[in-house]
Amino acid sequence: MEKINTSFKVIAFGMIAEKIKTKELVLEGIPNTDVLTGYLHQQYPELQHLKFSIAINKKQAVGNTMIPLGAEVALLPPFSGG
Amino acid sequence: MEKINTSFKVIAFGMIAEKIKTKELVLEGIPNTDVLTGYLHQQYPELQHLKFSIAINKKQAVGNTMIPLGAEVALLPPFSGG
Amino acid sequence: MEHKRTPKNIFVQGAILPEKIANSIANHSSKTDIGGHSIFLGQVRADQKEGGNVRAIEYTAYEEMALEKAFEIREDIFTKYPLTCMHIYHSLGEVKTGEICLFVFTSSKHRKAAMDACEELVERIKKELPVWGKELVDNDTSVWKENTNV
Amino acid sequence: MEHKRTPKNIFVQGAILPEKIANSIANHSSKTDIGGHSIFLGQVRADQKEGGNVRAIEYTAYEEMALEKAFEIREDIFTKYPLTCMHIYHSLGEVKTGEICLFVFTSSKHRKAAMDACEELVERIKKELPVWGKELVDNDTSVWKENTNV
Repeated sequence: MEKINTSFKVIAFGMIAEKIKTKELVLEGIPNTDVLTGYLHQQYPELQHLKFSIAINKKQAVGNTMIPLGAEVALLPPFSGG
Repeated sequence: MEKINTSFKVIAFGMIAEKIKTKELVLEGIPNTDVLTGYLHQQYPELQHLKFSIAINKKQAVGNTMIPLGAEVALLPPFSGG
Repeated sequence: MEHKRTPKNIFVQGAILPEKIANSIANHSSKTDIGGHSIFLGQVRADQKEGGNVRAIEYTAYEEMALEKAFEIREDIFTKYPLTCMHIYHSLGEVKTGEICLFVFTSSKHRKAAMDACEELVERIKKELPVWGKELVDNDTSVWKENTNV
Repeated sequence: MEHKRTPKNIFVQGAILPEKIANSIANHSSKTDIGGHSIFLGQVRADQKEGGNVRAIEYTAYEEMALEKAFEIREDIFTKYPLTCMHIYHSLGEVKTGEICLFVFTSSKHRKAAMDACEELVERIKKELPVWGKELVDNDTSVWKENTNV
């Protein structure tokens, strides 16, 4: 039986990248954004106190959203451009 | 008995100056803006069909306004700056 | 208060050049409490008229009254909005199509005040300053300009 | 339609120079259907922070997403307002206090559309573009910037 590669890339920006001390993670076996948030809160307790949104393939996820195979997932702290 | 000089200067702008064919008039014995308007309408019938306001000493007159001695009176067509 | 409460000349002979606008912006780099600038520029359009297209607008003004009025408007806007700076420049004489005839510039700590003040300034300038534009048409006729509310 | 319906790069390394703004204005002199330009400029403030004053902001962005989003915003604004042109430039990297980090430029036949569109663009850029500013304080600490609604 072939094993499906369920890994995906997570890129972090701004204050989130600073807190988790990396700009990129590779995770696997995480089906949706709620599970991802739970995992991140557990791995990086500091993130529990920070607001961030999640983008999947460059679209902001609204509510709990499935993470497709090979997705590019991004962790976005509140925007502060301009 | 001394004669009081009641003359004042009237300056015209834009379309009004074009219609009356001068930028400056000297008038006398005209006590207020209603009389002035009547005089202008009679002297320059074309002005009857044009909108203009009157400024006395650089302030726009509202309603019938007295023309003080030696005033600078201006005939102002609708503004179109900018 | 960084602005001077004295009447300033707002009139410029002919078109307002982009370099003048760049210099005006650059002059504000030392004012490090400014967070936002709002600029409005009026540009002469080649509108179609009977017999041809507008090739230029010739501006005249009742200058002394316009300067008094501009001062009054400035004071009102400075009272109403927390601005750091405010500049108004209006052309006199001939300005060709595509050239700039009005330059209004407001600066504030935060963007909202700068934008709201700029918009109000432009409206008041168009409505209250004794300035007249005569549209010169390319067949040598002319039409007195009329301001609209848009 | 004079604008191109393809995503454009909006990012500029470092500060946006006044000369760039002047060139951008000058480039519109051939578009003689334009009557009004509205410009918003964001400038870096020397805000007081714990331990010092802001000396610069360092901007980072999720560039690909920001460009897609900027394109979407452009399309929305072009649909909503009768604009001739629209330009957005945002700095990346370090921009010192007093320098320009955002340049938004809208042009239309009449002033109201240009001004309203410019204001809406600025609000949407601040709210929707994945861009982050880190305020660098002169004692070598830093603070992540937070946008306000003013």
